[in-house]
Amino acid sequence: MNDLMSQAVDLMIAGMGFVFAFLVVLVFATLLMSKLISRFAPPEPATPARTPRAKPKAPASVDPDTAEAIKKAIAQFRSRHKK
Amino acid sequence: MNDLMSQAVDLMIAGMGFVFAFLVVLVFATLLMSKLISRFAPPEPATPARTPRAKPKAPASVDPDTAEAIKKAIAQFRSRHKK
Amino acid sequence: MNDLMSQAVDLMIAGMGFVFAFLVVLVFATLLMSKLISRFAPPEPATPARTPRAKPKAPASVDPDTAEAIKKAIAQFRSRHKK
Amino acid sequence: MTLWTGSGLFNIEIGQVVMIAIGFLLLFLAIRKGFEPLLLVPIGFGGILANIPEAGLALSAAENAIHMAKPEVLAALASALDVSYQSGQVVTAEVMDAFKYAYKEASSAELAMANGLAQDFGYGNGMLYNFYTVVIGSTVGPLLIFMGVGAMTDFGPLLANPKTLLLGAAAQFGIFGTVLGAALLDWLGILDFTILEAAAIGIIGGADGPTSIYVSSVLAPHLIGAIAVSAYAYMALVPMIQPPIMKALTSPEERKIKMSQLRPVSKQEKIIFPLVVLIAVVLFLPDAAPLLGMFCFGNLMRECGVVERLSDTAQNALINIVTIFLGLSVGSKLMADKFLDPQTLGILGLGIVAFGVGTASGVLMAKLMNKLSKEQINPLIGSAGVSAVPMAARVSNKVGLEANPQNFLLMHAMGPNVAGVIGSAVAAGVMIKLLS
Amino acid sequence: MTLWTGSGLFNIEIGQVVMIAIGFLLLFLAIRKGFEPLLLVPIGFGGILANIPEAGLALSAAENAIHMAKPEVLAALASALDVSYQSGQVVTAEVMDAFKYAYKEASSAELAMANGLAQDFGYGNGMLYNFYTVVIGSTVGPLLIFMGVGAMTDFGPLLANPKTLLLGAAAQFGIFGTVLGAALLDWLGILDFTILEAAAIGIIGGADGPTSIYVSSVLAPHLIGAIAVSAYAYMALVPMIQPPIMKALTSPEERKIKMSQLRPVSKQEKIIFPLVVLIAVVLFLPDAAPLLGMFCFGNLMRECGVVERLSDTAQNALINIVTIFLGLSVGSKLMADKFLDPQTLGILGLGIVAFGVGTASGVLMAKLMNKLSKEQINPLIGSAGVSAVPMAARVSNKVGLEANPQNFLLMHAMGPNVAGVIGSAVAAGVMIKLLS
Amino acid sequence: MTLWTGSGLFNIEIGQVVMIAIGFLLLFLAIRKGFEPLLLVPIGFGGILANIPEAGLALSAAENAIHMAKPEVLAALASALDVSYQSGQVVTAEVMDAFKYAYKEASSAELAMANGLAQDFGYGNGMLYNFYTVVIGSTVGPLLIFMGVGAMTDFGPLLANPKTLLLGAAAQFGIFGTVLGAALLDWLGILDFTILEAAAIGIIGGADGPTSIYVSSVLAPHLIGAIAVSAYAYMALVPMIQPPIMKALTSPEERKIKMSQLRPVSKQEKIIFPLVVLIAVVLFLPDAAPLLGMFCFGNLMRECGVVERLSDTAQNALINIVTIFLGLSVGSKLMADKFLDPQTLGILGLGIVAFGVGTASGVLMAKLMNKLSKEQINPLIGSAGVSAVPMAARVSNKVGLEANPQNFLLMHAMGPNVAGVIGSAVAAGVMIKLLS
Ligand code: NA
Ligand code: NA
Ligand code: NA
Repeated sequence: MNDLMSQAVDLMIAGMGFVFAFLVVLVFATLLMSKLISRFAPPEPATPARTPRAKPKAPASVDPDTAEAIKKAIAQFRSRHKK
Repeated sequence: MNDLMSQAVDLMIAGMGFVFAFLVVLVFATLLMSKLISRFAPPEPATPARTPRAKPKAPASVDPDTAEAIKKAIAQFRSRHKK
Repeated sequence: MNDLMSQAVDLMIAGMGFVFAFLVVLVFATLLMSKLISRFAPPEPATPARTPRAKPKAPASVDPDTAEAIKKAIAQFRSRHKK
Repeated sequence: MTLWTGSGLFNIEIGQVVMIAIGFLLLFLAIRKGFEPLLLVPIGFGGILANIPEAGLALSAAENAIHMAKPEVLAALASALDVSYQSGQVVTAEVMDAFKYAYKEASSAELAMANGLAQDFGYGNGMLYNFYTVVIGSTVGPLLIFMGVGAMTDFGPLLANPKTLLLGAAAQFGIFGTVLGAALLDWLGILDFTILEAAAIGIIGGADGPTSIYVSSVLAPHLIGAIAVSAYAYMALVPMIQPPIMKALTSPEERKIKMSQLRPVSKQEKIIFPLVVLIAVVLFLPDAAPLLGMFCFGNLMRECGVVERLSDTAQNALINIVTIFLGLSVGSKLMADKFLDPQTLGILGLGIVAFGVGTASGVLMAKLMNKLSKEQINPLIGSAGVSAVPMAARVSNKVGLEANPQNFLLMHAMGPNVAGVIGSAVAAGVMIKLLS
Repeated sequence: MTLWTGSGLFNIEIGQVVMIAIGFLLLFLAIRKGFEPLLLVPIGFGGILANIPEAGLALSAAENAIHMAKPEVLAALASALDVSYQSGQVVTAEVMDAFKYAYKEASSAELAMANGLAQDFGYGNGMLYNFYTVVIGSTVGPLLIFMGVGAMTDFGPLLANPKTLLLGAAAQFGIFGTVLGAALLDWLGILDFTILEAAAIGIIGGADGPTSIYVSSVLAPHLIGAIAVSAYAYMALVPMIQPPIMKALTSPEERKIKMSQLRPVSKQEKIIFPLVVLIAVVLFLPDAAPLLGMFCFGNLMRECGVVERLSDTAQNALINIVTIFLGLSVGSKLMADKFLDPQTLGILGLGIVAFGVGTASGVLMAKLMNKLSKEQINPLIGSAGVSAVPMAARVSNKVGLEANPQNFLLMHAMGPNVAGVIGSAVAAGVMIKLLS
Repeated sequence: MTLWTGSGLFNIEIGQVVMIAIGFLLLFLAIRKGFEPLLLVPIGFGGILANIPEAGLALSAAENAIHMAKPEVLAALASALDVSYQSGQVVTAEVMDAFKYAYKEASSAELAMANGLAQDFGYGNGMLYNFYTVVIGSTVGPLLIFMGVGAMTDFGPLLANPKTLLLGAAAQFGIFGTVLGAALLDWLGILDFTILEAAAIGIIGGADGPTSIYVSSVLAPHLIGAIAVSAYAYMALVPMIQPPIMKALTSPEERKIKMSQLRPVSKQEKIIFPLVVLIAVVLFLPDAAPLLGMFCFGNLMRECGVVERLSDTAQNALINIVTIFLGLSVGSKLMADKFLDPQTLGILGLGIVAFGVGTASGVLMAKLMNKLSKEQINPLIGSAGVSAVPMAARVSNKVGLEANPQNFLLMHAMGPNVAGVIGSAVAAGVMIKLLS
């Protein structure tokens, strides 16, 4: 077995060992986190204040007036449709 | 009073003096500008030609055909609604 | 005729010659391409698989439910309109 | 073994632990308390990244090489940085300090050489170091944010009532008063500051993020982390800091003053106003040209009506991209050796003074103007002169409504609010002119 | 005192006043007259910023240091730039000129050293100087614009009638005719030009903004301001420049020629066409590879149908960001010492000649093609070969409608219109190959 | 004449013809076959551009100068690069090789000097060379992509069933197994690899594009073209590579295992999870900090709910811009002298082994977990641990549906799928730590 081969084997042992160690730790940390949250945190957190400058990117492409009219039209259509 | 203190006082005097001077100038410049515009400029300027490559970013998400149909539907709905 | 003048004449001859040569080649290459495509390629190619991460940028601003209701409303409107 | 000796747990220092905790605190304030999250989320996260032991994300290639302290690398760096160190010499704490000091004092030619050598040895600039160099070191980041803010600013209320510019001027007393405060702390022997540091701290009183970052990157880059955190945190706290001061300085009658509705402002006035500001900059204060120039450029793109696609990009994609990098870059300066210093406490303490003084000056200026003019203004809009757009204007409105439920001050307060942005940029220009 | 002696009013020079006025004129043309506002708003604003006295926004760190002329700084720069100046020597106008000349002629190693020294003394690169270096100095800006233009271009009309490529070829006579015109002015002793300058001026006749900026940044960077302004201004004036020429060269009968409807073009043809152009570039003109390569890449992204998100970004966020910086960078070259020169008048005069010659050549080529082929084309679409997309095609349509209200030439004119873009890029490649 | 002797047709080499054909092949696969088009369209196009003869788009200024081989330029470069060449000496093939070798081995100071000299002689960096330096050389490109991917990732399914992280760990055996495979090829004398090259090739098994590009840019930049092409091509082939392996390793009964519905995951868990990952990185693996740090930052922006505009930009404009440049930059490494090498065949062969081994390890790990725990999981979701988001999860779902039409595995497979992303980033950190 040449030098590269032994380096590769060393790398595999260290690497897979570390990857498993890291992700096993993460499994337990995640379980712990979920447990702590479900115990201490309120189930539905208060919505934090939105930053004022973050105006919504995608403006409603239909103006509110029209939108309401459409809604009414649909409601009317549906009520008729049911009959 | 040490050196830093006197530098800070100098900075304050020069700074606040300049800030006020600059903004006072700006007050008068703005008043003058508004006066000149209201006197010389037409109240409603001709809309300048739009640049051709500046195509609208947010394309209408409803195609014109549909849009027109919707408009008619709404108009029809409204005319009925008033009755 | 000075040196710059003769350089400019040379540049024009080489330049216009090359521009025409290049675009004439392009005319024939384009004609050949169109001929080959119309002969060998299927008239309507199978739509290639879309890349999964390329989620549509402009989300439908009207939700599908509403959209369908609108479509029906329009269809209904049209059917009435024809009468 | 390398994995263990190179791990964070093996190498972490107490300072880094504290700084990472501060990073999480900033994230908590931003996410749960809504403290200026657009900046504090990236700043907090960048602060955590900068303090990951051994990762060296906020260090240059040469700093990383010095930290690793391999004798042959140090020997090479010694010649570039003019440190007396021979190959094979034991690497003591003094030797390390000598290298760090030499790096800090190096000329740009020496830095280039040292970083080149470190790269030849396989070290690289940390990710955050690169971000900082490109975004803040070049000053381009804060300027682009300012351009975007300009493209988001409506000068209409200011144009309808230009007198309110004076309120924006008065509130800048917060800046210079704080410089005086820093000098006082220095005089009393409580803390040490240079005039450059004092000026950079003062700019917190401008209540304007990009201006604060720009000025401190020019005058005192080592304080940029503390100054930016202080500025954004207090901007978020404006609804708590301002009302008591406003109420203490005004009588209930003054708070009830109703202001006449603002006149409509024509499109032309809005187009020409940024050019008027630009001309004033050209004539009187070239050192404010980068900040106010970009601000006016953004506003002109907004108002001129023929480059919507550029204006839209300046207000969205571009400002967002720059904000991400700017926040991470500021966070990269939240390193223990620079942040865990009594100066930082001083900066946090002086910062709240700055906001208070600015608020008070604005209110008092409004009262003074009422003395001198027949047309009465509600002194509550004076506090909006500190900037903190649009939070301060909303505070004016809210306190006004408490005094008189029919009295809507929001639009009136927007005038001094944006005037405060111009005012701090002018103050920034003056300080850079006189001190750098 | 520093505030006054450092103010713009104290230091402003007449040249700067004139250039600032020109900046405002460009803004006026862009905003009120609709002259290519996407570029002329940033260019005009950048021109004003570049001429703010003492701000040095368009100067490098070393240029700013030389301008400030502190003896100890000059002494340090003297060694880097190989100027004979001793510390303490009086700073005369000749000394200043010696430094400026040495800076202009310096090698890249000397420049790096001089700028490093200037930074050690606290001077920095101006904001616009940085923009120019990154966006135009590296040539990346015009190339990205070209990529975006490619992503916006529909080659359908061209593919339906490939013969119209020849009209795009003929119109390039405007480029080379203008080179000849510049040589003529030089021969007559009216103005001095080098062949590089003449070629860079000629490219105005390409009627294509990014191509003009790219070519002049390679061949004659000092003329880039005048050339870009001239190119964009005349592109905006196409509806005034072209119709008289078109009418003079055609009979009413020719103008009434109706063209048969274009055949539908398949998706595959549109996908493969940019690759065909790319192969032609590979085989025949590597020097056009940056321009045409990016153009074809943009067009392939548009047509291939599987990378819409990239195509969308290339057409929107990316091109807008680059446009902002490109415009400001071009504006940074609107400095008095370079722009207020008889050459600029020559450039403005030759520019309109370029457009006129290109228009005439396109129309005459169309008439020649009608002589040689049975299938008649309306010679009015020849003028669209100058590029100026899509303005020139609209002009063809409008003049056609005047002759025959049923004759819609728009789609027919789009073919030569985009062919003109390819044609000018090829001409640019030839000039760069032969001259640089 | 210059036009002809400088044309592509006159200068093209057989290697360039082959590479251009490979570029077209990549475009064909991307556009017609839908192989990861977002990356392979720019990579393929960049590969074509990089191989345009005489254009030098992927070369630095000094490399372009060496290629042109003007004696006076070579004489100047000889002193900078320490090559023995006198002005006037005949330029033989050996001389050229000496220059190319010296350039490759030059220190960063020598490179800076050589490139500066070349620029003084009028040569410039190629466009693609600049893109590569800025986007990949600085490592910023892959990191920003990773940030965007983080902002697009929903950790919900993983949080509902954290055990699936182990499947993502097991699948990383594909990485290290491939390193072993490369070492085996070297041992058998079939191909030569260094350990750095072997590790860089192994990362293909991570089935994650930005991780592959990041690792190979750090460990073996000369292989980046082949590695990236291999990684993206096999990611596209996942629906063909995985199913046979999955079916061979599982019984029909195992494939029919129904998994219980995932529990709902609260907003807080989603916000805090990226911070938990970050803490683990801080404590255990600083070398994974750039990759996982940016990934967690992107995910925090997504989940925290207060910076939507930043999250949106990270997922759209920013990632698209970076993707365009990253693809072209990777393509710039598709040059004949580096790609047309037996190593490339080895990389392509090892790449498919890597995917196969990773798939098998994931499935076997799932079976092992079923042995050790009562709660049964369907082993088909193990294959999703290789990453290749979201393709591998869809494959799990599809194969599951074939066995039992009522068994929807998609959401269950998303857990190991995103775990695989974390797993490969950890593996990348380990390899960088141990080898660089
Ligand atoms: Na302010
Ligand atoms: Na053209
Ligand atoms: Na993976």
